[in-house]
Amino acid sequence: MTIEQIQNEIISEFDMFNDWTEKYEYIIDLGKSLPVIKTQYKTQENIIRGCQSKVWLYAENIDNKLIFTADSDAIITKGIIAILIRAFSNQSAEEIINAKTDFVEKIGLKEHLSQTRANGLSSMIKQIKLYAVAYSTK
Amino acid sequence: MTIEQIQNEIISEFDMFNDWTEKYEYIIDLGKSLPVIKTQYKTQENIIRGCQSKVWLYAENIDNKLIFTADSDAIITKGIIAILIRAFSNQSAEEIINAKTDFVEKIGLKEHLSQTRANGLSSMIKQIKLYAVAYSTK
Amino acid sequence: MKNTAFNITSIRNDFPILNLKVNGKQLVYLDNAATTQTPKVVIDSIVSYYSKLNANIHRGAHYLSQKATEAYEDARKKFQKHLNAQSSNEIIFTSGTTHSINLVANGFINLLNSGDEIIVSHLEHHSNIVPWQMLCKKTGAIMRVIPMNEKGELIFSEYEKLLSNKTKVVFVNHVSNALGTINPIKEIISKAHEFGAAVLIDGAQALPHFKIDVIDLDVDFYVGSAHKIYGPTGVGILYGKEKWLNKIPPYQGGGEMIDEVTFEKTTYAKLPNKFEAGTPNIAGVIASAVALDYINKIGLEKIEKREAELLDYATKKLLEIDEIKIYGDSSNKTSVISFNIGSIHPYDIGSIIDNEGIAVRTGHHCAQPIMDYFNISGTIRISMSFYNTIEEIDSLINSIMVAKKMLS
Amino acid sequence: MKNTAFNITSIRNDFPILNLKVNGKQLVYLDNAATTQTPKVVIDSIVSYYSKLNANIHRGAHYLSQKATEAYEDARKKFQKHLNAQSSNEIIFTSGTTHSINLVANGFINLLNSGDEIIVSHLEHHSNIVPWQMLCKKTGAIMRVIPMNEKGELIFSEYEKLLSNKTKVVFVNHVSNALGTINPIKEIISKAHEFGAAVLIDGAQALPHFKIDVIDLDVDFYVGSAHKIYGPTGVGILYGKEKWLNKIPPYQGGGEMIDEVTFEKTTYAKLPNKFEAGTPNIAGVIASAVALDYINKIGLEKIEKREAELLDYATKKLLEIDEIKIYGDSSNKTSVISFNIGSIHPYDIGSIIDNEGIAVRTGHHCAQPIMDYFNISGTIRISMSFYNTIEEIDSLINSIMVAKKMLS
Ligand SMILES: Cc1ncc(COP(=O)(O)O)c(C=O)c1O
Ligand SMILES: Cc1ncc(COP(=O)(O)O)c(C=O)c1O
Repeated sequence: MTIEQIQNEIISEFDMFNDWTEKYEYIIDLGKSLPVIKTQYKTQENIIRGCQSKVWLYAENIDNKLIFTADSDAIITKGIIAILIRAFSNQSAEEIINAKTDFVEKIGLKEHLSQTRANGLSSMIKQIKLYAVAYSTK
Repeated sequence: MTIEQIQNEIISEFDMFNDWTEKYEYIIDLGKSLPVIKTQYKTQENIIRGCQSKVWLYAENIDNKLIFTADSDAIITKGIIAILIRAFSNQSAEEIINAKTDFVEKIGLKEHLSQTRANGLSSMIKQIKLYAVAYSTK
Repeated sequence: MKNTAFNITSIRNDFPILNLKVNGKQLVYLDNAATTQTPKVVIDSIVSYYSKLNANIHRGAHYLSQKATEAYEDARKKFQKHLNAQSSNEIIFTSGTTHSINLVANGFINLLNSGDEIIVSHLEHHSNIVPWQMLCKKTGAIMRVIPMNEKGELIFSEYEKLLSNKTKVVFVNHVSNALGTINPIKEIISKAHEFGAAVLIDGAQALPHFKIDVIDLDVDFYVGSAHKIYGPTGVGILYGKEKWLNKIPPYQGGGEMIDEVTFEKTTYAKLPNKFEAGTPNIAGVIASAVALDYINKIGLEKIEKREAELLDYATKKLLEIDEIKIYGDSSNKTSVISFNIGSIHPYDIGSIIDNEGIAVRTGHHCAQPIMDYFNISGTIRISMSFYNTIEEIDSLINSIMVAKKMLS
Repeated sequence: MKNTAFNITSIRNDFPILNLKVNGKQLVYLDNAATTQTPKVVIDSIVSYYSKLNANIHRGAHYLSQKATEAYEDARKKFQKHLNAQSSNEIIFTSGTTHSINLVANGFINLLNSGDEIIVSHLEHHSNIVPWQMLCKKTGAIMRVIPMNEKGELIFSEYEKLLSNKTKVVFVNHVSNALGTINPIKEIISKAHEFGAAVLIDGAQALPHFKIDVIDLDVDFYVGSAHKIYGPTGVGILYGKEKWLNKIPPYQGGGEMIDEVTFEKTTYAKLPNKFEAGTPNIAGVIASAVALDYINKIGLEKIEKREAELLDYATKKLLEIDEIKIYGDSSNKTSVISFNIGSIHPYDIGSIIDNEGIAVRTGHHCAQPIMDYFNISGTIRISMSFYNTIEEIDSLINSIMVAKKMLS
């Protein structure tokens, strides 16, 4: 599936929730199933700044696709990053670079998931794109 | 006359004015007749700080009475200081120290004669009292 | 005459924001240590300033400028009276507690020599650590830290050991923003004075809660922020003993703080102007004095009493929650409770209860050393004001229970 | 779509204070270079902030805090766009022009060596002189002064002679507050860059009058005050090129400007937070962006045109007065006129016309070097905004005639 298709899938899933509790329960469940980062990559360098909770994000290039793994000490943050990984992982660097990111607003994450300074959510997306840029220029 | 008597006299004089123009004309006239300070006292040390225009004030002790002379580069300031000198000059240090100063408000000077920082008018009154304190402790 | 009863309905009506709906829910604002809300009289005074008074102060010979100057200087006198300072020259308006502390720290650059010591407490806000670290770097002075205990209290006997003739400055907050601990500043000050050290007290978290008497405390510098005492943003207060303010150099250069300027040489103005370079936050300062009047009209003793009741109730209710751990349980604290529940990340709970309209703070509260002490990354902090209610605390508890359930 | 006509009645109605009566007379406010008046939309935005949005920013995970943070960061983006800055990291909010300049001057402490040179102009406001004098004292750098001529213009050829490889910083105002002269800053900047010097432009008196494009100017630092562009008191703007802001150290220590704090070591946050220690003037910053929107809605070209008309008319009328001397008659100036009449002290005229409701400034206008140049103690300065009218200038002239008569 393309990034756009996955994002649309996520949007329609989120459309089904009746209230924030259902949405949060879903995010928390996702958090629990996040593809966990290997311990050796859970380093200071792989921490994303600007999030209130700690977020580690790592990308590997396997067969010209970027595979993201991540972790966080907060479960909701883990859930959000799981959504982002679902949308962007296992795609080519180029597709990631060009992908739109407004699905985040469409699923009401920006609205409901308040973040500290410089919006942790945008920091995560920025970091994902930065990885893609780094790999595409290698 | 006591300081209080003089002040009351000044207040009743000011009561006669119908509008600010008459009052200002009077002050300007007073400014022209200010007992002028001797040139040797028109020094940097005798300048009163906190007035927008320059004010020099000097006091001499003659027969246990303080005699004030002053000058300013602005005529309205000269007029005001002339009023203050009329109220406080030629009195004993002790009387000056104990004198009330609210006649200034009563003649509407505080209201109409806006001053820069820390109110030049209060700086002048303060300086007059400081002279009196200085002489009383000599 | 003050009325004796505390009329909570009428008080809440003084604060327009307290009626706000957030995410469809009634706002429950429990983040008062970050910033307090603003009563209508304060907002009105800002409107009135810009509609009837706005002019640059001090420099002008015209009516508006004089009226604005008078209002500004009256505000200074109100703070002087409130803090019981000896002269209005001892009250400097800044842009916030942080600015006040930086101003003082900068003032010590030429008063400290390499090897001199300055003492900080483990309970400080970053604003009362970083400026002094910068100062140490510039001067070679050494920073010593008063340690804390498990209850979140400073260990006084350790403080006494740190003091010596090398000690030049001691800087401690009156109340810890992260834990609410009230420090024994009077004793801290008098001990420091035995060694000739100056003391700066960061009163950002004390001014909203109780009466400060700088003469009784014999404090050298006392600082705070208007936005934490029901005033506007962008205004800070610095009280300094006249002898100290005369001793330290100006922090910023500019208009107002000078006496004469030539390209060769500039002489500085007298206090308080020496420290107020440039156009100040005129509207903000005037409104801050209105805020001060507001809390004084209610009465700080009444505020203290009310907040103590809220603290007791909230503490009792929170302690009924399984696996809760409250950080900082000094018997002498303000209406602040910092806690965690089990191993749940504070951010998770904060995010969930936010959906119920409950505003609390989560994180390190700009006090990382305290978090390091407890070996945690952060806490959930509720901080209550006199306008909070028992019902609001009940809502908080209910929401936390919901969050806890969702998260386990 | 902008409407093309300039509807003065509707514009004046935007400013509540313009209807004020002073001493029983209609206020005529001609002191706009000191501070501009505040349109209702700006006042309203402050009310709205404190009634619906007030919370501490950046640090909070709750709704209000996020909304306040967004509004604050949106304001930053508006200033970025307005100045055509490349990144919002290049916009720092301070408490005023004076603070902005001090922040930059402080940043050069470790970049200057004894014997290095910095260049100031003779036309500066004290705020752009004193911080640099303090810097020279700390570093041993030498201050050179670009001289001015009788018209109140800088002598460019003399500036060129001052420049050398020793020159490290040049700081000049865009517009002189005392005389209104518009300086050729684009040429000044590019000349300085030939020698590798950084340039700070004090735009306090330019921002209210015309559009600034920092990229086109290639300026390193550009500063201004919100209270001079129809915004509130207590807010300053600092534009700095990202490479410069990364190079200079933080000015103040505190919350927000740090990344990690331990007692041993502190790492600083990235731009723009590195320079925004402590709780900023949140309400003020948000209201400043509303002020920016307001003037952009009118349109700066239209404002420029209107003010040029007022300047022409007022200059013509004033020149009809016997014995008047206008200081600064550059053909390139803003709507400011500084003058004296015969040997009458400016304060005397200012005091008398104040009784007629006319607000002008008298004195040295925080620019003593200019007064020294003309060998005077001060001037009467009128400074016009687009909301002023021909009728107001007529009232001014009438009052001056009355004053002149009374005083001679
Ligand atoms: C040219 C110039 N620079 C600097 C300043 C100082 O601005 P502020 O007082 O807002 O810091 C002013 C205003 O008085 C000014 O006109
Ligand atoms: C104890 C303490 N000190 C200093 C500060 C900093 O105050 P401000 O951000 O208003 O400068 C705060 C507030 O966050 C505080 O709680």
